[in-house]
Amino acid sequence: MTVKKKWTVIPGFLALAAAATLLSAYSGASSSQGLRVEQPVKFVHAPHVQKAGMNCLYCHSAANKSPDPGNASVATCMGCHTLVKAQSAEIKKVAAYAQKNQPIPWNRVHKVPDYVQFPHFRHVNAGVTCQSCHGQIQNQGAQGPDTNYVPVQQVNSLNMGWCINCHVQGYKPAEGARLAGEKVTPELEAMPPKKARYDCAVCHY
Amino acid sequence: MASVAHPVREGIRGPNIASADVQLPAVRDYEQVDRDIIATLGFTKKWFLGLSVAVLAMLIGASSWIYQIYWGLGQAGYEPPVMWGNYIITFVFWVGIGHAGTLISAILYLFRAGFRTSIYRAAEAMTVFAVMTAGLFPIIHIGRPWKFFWLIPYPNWRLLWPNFKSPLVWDVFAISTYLTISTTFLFIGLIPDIAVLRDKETNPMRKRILSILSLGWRNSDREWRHFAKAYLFLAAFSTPLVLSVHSVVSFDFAMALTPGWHASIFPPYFVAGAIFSGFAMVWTIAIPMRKWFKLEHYITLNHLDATAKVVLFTSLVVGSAYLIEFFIAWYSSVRAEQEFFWNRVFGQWWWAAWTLLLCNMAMPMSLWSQKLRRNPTWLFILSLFINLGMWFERFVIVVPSLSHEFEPWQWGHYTVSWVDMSFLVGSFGWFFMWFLLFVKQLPVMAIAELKEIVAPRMKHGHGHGHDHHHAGGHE
Amino acid sequence: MRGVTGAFHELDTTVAAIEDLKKKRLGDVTVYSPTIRHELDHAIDAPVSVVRRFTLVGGLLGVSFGYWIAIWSSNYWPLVVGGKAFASWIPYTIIGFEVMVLVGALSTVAGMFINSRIPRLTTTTGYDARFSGGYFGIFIACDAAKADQAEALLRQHGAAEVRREA
Amino acid sequence: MTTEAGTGVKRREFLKILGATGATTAVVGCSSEKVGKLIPYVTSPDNTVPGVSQYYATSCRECAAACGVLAEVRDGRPIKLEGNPEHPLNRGAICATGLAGIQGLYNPDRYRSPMVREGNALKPTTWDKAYELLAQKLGEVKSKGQAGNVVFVNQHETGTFPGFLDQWLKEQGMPAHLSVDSTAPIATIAANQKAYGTAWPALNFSAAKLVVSFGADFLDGWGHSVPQQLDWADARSKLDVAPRLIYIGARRSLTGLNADQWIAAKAGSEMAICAALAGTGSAAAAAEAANVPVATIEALVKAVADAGNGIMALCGVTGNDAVECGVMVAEINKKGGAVGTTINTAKAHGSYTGLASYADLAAAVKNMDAGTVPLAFVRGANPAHTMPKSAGFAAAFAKVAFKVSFSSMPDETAQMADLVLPDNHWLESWGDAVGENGQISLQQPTLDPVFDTRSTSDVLIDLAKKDQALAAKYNVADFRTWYISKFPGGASGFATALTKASVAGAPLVATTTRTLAATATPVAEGAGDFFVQVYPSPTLGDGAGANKPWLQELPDPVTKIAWQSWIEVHPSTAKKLGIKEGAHLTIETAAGKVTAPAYIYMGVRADTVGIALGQGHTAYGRFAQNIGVNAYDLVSHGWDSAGGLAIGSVKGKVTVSADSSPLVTTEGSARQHGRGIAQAMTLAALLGQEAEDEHGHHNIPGLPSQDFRTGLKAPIAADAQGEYANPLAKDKGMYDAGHSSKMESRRWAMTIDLARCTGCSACVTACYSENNIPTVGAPYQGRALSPVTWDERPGANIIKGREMAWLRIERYYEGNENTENEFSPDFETRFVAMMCQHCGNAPCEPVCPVYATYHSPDGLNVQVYNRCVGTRYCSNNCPYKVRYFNWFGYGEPERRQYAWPEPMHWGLNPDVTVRGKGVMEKCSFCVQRIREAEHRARAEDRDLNPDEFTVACAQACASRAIIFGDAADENWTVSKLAYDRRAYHVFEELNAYTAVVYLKKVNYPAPAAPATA
Repeated sequence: MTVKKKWTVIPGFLALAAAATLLSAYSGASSSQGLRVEQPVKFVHAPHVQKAGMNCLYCHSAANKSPDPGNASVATCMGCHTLVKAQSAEIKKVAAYAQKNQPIPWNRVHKVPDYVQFPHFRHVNAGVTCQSCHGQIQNQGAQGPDTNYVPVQQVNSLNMGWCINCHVQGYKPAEGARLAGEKVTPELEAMPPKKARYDCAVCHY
Repeated sequence: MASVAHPVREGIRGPNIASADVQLPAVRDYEQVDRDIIATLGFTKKWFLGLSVAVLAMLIGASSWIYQIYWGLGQAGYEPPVMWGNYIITFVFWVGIGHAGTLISAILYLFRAGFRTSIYRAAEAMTVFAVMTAGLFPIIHIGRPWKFFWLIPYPNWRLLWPNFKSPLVWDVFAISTYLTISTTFLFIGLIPDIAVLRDKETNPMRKRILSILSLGWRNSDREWRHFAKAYLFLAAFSTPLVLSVHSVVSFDFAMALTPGWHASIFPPYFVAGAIFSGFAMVWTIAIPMRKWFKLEHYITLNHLDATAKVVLFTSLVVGSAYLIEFFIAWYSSVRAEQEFFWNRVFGQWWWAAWTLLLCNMAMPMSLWSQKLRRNPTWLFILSLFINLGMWFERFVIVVPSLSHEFEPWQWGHYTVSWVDMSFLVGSFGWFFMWFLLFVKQLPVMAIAELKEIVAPRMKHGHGHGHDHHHAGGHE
Repeated sequence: MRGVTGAFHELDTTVAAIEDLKKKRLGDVTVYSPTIRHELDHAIDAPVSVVRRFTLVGGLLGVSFGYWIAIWSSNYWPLVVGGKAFASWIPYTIIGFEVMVLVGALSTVAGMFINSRIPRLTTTTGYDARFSGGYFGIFIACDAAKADQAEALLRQHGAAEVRREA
Repeated sequence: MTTEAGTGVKRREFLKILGATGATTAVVGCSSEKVGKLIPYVTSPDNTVPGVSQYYATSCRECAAACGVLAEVRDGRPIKLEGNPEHPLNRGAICATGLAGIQGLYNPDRYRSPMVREGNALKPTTWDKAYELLAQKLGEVKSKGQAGNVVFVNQHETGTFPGFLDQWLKEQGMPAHLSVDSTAPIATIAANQKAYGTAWPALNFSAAKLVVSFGADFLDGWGHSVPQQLDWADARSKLDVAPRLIYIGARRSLTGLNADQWIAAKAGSEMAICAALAGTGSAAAAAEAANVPVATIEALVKAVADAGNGIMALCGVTGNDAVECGVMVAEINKKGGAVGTTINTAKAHGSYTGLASYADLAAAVKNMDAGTVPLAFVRGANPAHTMPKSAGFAAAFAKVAFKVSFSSMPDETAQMADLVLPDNHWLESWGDAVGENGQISLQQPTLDPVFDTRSTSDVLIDLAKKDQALAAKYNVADFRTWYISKFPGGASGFATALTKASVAGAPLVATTTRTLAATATPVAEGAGDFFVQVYPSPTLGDGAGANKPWLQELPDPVTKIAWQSWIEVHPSTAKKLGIKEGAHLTIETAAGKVTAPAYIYMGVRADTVGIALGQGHTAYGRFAQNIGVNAYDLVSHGWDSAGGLAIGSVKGKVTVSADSSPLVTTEGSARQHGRGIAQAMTLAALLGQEAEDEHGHHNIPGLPSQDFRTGLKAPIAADAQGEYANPLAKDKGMYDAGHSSKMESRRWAMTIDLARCTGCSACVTACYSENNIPTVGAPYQGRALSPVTWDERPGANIIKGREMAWLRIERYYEGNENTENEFSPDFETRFVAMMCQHCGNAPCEPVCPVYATYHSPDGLNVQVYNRCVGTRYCSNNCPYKVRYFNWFGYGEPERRQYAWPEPMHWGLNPDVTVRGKGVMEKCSFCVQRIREAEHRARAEDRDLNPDEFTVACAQACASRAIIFGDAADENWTVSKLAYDRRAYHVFEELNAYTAVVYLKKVNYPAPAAPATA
């Protein structure tokens, strides 16, 4: 009898191995999901978006007209911050860069490999909300730069299966709106999912 | 009967015994079998020397692989349009060698060929190691070896699967299946023999290991009954497998439209060539082994004679395939084909083509003479030439075809580099390393099966009555 | 398990003993032999091994899986190569065949293992190291009562050695 | 290197290459294995969008023609040059030399700061120190009253700068500068001035019935090749009324190979032939002199007569009597009444105004040698390399007390200088250029200087400011402000002019004109039984292009040799002297000797050997140094009556050496072996007057049902799915006609018109530039010959056949099979551009085990680099052999084979992945341009417009032979051409359904002679 038990271990082990494979295969486990990098300046999105009510395009001005979303120039920062919170430690850093006429060397968080062509504007113009890919970015740093500060984090795996899934199943406007914290109107709910091309040469060339 | 106590001296002009009927007159009883075979396992200085040479060669190959991965394939001799070279040639070469083993153990088993009994274990081991060697080369050959696993179908987050229409994916399936099956076949055959070693072993540590390896084999009638059936079905599966594997390898070429590749004769032609080269390698291994391990009265001249007949036959098959290729090229009236084949024998590659014709077509004709068939020295020399010839056969298939394709502007040449060569050396090192390790750990002959054709003790009735209809049979 | 083991040096005596034992019905008989001898098979004449069923089922599973994975995956993400159909069954026959051989053969081995109860690392009563060498062995599983009878029978058939297994 | 903030996001800096990504993240493939930097602007420049290209109109200064170009600038970096479609001169076309301007800009060997001589070495210094030193020297010279002896040698250019410079020199009391151009056809210019009264009349090919070229390589380097090629191709494409071309000369140049007839006249016999044509000499005498059959000359005379005012005779002869010859050739045109029809003197070109002759330069060298020159400036020009040794420039220049170079490259002359004030590259500086007379095109910087360099015009102003006397006159910030202040309409006028390709106007300071006349100093013909033809390289010119790997890697259009010097000998000569290809030949002339491997070429006379200029640099950077030989060493120091160097009439001895070296060539077999790759038909056949010729329809017998229909099968589904696709397949995905992606409704395709293609190969370089194709021939890129030694021969990888050109020009010969036994001029050449054919039933696709190559719904044969594992099976199965493999990490900065040493990688195209080692690559039909166009259309919410965009090769092509577009939409040009009468597919019997349709070449056999198509 004990012998029998011994042998039942084998199929059990196999099943376990299979499960592990599938898990690593389909979860973002193998991607840089959750990547979080310390930044030269403890930038906080929340106040800008929520308090100041700035639009994403104010800083990422090219997001709707270029493959490259662009990033605020130091001058743009100083545009407000010469007055606003000018005394805060972090702003002082920014001011220092402006002084030296140097760009801020931000560390890249969301990154697709170089052999992937990702045109931001096609997605933005199709109505895909920023949050659909970047998560609750508008709340980042709500705690402020000082106490338990959380830098920008990659919430989605951004791996190929993740992209393809949306391209094939289609982007659901209602879902996107919900993520963006906008109110979900019945029209949105009614909208059919926006499907996209999934030919390799759409992203890889 | 006493005359057979010591090895028999068989005359050069021995009786022409039918291959099915080859027997072991010089082997008296079961105990002798155990004694003689187990005697081969003792370590010797010569063996250590041979092993260290093999390991050294293997290391040369390994280090050049690291070097090549760092720099890129440019360090090999590739010269576009010759995009395949030494690695694919050597791959096909080793796969070919890997065919004799399973052929002997499976096909000849079904055909009840008596002479297989004493050579099949060595041949099977050779097969496994040859395929292990061959299997490395596709990986060595590709540009990004670290991505090789993309050829294997497994669920992945890219949601991508391999292209099952590609002959290379067929290869992956064929080669891995073949490796698995021939390894299994080898091991199953080994189980009773390991049991023998186990029961003779005195060293408790080794005894423990051996009893694990023997899976607790007890030689009970039930075990034998299922064993026999399983062995039969394995043989039945392996038989078409052997034929399929090299056919699939030949598809790598036949499925392409390259002149000199795009030929429907390739599968049978490759299989025959594989068996041909396989048997040659069996000689290369068995003849010295027979001498050093004093197994002359297990691998008798009759055995060699029988194998020589197989080699002669396959040589004729391969030879006619060569000639048919030329005929078809002429008959097709496709100019590209015709020009290519002309170029193959009279153009820039004449030396390679003639080497292969000499080694594979001309020299084996010597085996029409029984005198030479029963001359181990000659067979050994011949085997080396056949191995060379078969390497060049693959060279002639791969390189000249690619260098002389449809587009004249892109006609080119090919020369191997030192990196290519070190891989070739390395592959032999790798192969012999495994084989040498094998011969000193496990019996190079199937003890249990030898006992089948050795007469059992009888109280009354005929002494050494061999029941021929059952020779080698398990039922 | 208790019983009697007899070691024989000759084949014909072993055969005789087996046949006799089967007439006497003293208990389950296990025969050990260094190799396969048809004489023994005849004497024992056991039912045909069921391994072949494992082979059949394995083969069928293999071939269907082979075809399925190829066809399913090429329709899962349809990409045209060389103007061929997404799922072209002719080339997929090769996949089908290879997987058939693989699964078929492995399940054959599995069948053999299961039916002959190996691997088994526990010691067996009635086995003797000689049985893998030159001797044939017969083990009769029986209680003390029948044991004397069995022992006698074995000796009468000229067993080289007879041993009681307790 | 200056990492100037403000030039914006350094896309290049974090565009890591595929291989690296693949290597470091073997399993994952997509992860930030190395956190990249995200560098924003300090201050965003207005009107630029990160990641979107802007196009700046400027003028190409690679040669005197000054075509209009558009510089594609991405994130502050020019990444590609394109012809300006609005420019009247080049109308959107551009040549290889022009395209390679980018590599001049980003050349890693450029001077990175001013240099001053300390001992025998040049040491970096600052601009202030340099100015101080120079100002002091100027002071000395003037105080000593030697200003009159100062020499300023400038690379010939047109526009305001020459006048501005002369003005400056005048104020310093110095003589006007010498504007030299060693490749300018000085004799022809002089002759034109004599005969037509203008330096360079426009050549109106479309009016011509017969073009007779006396060694004038008008398709490649002689005059203004791009506009000439445009007009020539347009004329030839009017098939039935197209001009015939007869080429007269001892060597068949590219133009010669395009000619319908080659009269292989002995060098120096042109005068005699002209005489015969002019009627002043007999055909017999001419035939005698030229060593050709009398019948040929008689036929020529007749043909010329028949042509009437449709005759166009051009003279490119160089030699003692080149000018006289030029005048006589002009007489032929006048006699035929062609002036005004084919020779358009009204529409003359001003690019040669102010050109100084070789004789002028020689005079200056003489003064230097006399030691009377206290101060010499050299800018752009490189006399140390482009003057014959016998001119003794090096020795003379060494005697100059203080030598200043403005060169931005460490060339031979700059290396001798005492002070180097590196000039900006033309893509970094302001200026203007004269086009057709009365037109100027402006030149504007496209980025901040890459290195610490300054444009010479600014330097002149700065120096003037340091001089009290002049400071007032030059009270401007820099040349730009000065220029705007003088520009008609001032700032606003300038601003509007900048947006235009070319505007009516003249240089703001008139250029000092020179008359090209000198007392001829004839060159002694010299001993030896071979005429030596020394000619400027079509790719490298006189050597100025040698520092650009694109140009080194571009096979010479005629010989297909790269990264090397070679000596052309005729097969019959080779047989006679036992010369094998690659055997080292030594040519020895009165002037000197050179040794180079032999190239056996049936386009030279049996008594002639040919050798190209351009190689043999002893300095000039890693890509030029120690490659080949300098053919100027063969040329004697002497000139014709216009002062042009008499290159033409040299004789020499040829000796064969035992040793040899392989030719760095991309040529396999120059014969088609009847495979119908480059097909042609005679005009008669086209007009249906005679039967279709050799490759009519079946070059391989097959079932009629298997015949391939002309043009393309449309709609695309038929191709993508092929005949044998399963119509019952449930989900055809994007291959379904009704699919939302609408990809399936397009069929990208291309036509290549062999009647237009001249084989100039500009498309090849355009492809390199657009698609980040690595150059592999540089000496440092070789492979290991043993664990310790590397193959450092130039072009080592190309000798191994490993060039990466996605697009290649194949040059096939027809006829003349027996030429190694006897010389015969009657052979035809066909150029065929070969790139991925994007087959509908592509053989390469099914063999790939991982779907790295497949057929996309819009008709592309896609290669997915990041999926490729590098089995190379696809290449084996490709009948066209257009797939290329990354044998080394050409794209990996840490490998020695890296193709873009800093800062050359700034010129990479960010839209195209840089391939790592171990992956296959090939022509993608510029898929990045297709996608970009689709993005644009989508953003503007419209569909693609017909012919809205095109691929890089088609865009550059100066003969408009390549047309790209959507064959499924009949509004695109390509869909019409694909069904042309001359359309065919290469290897159509292989049933691959290619998307590239070739249009047969049309041959114009001499009326008398039999058809040689």
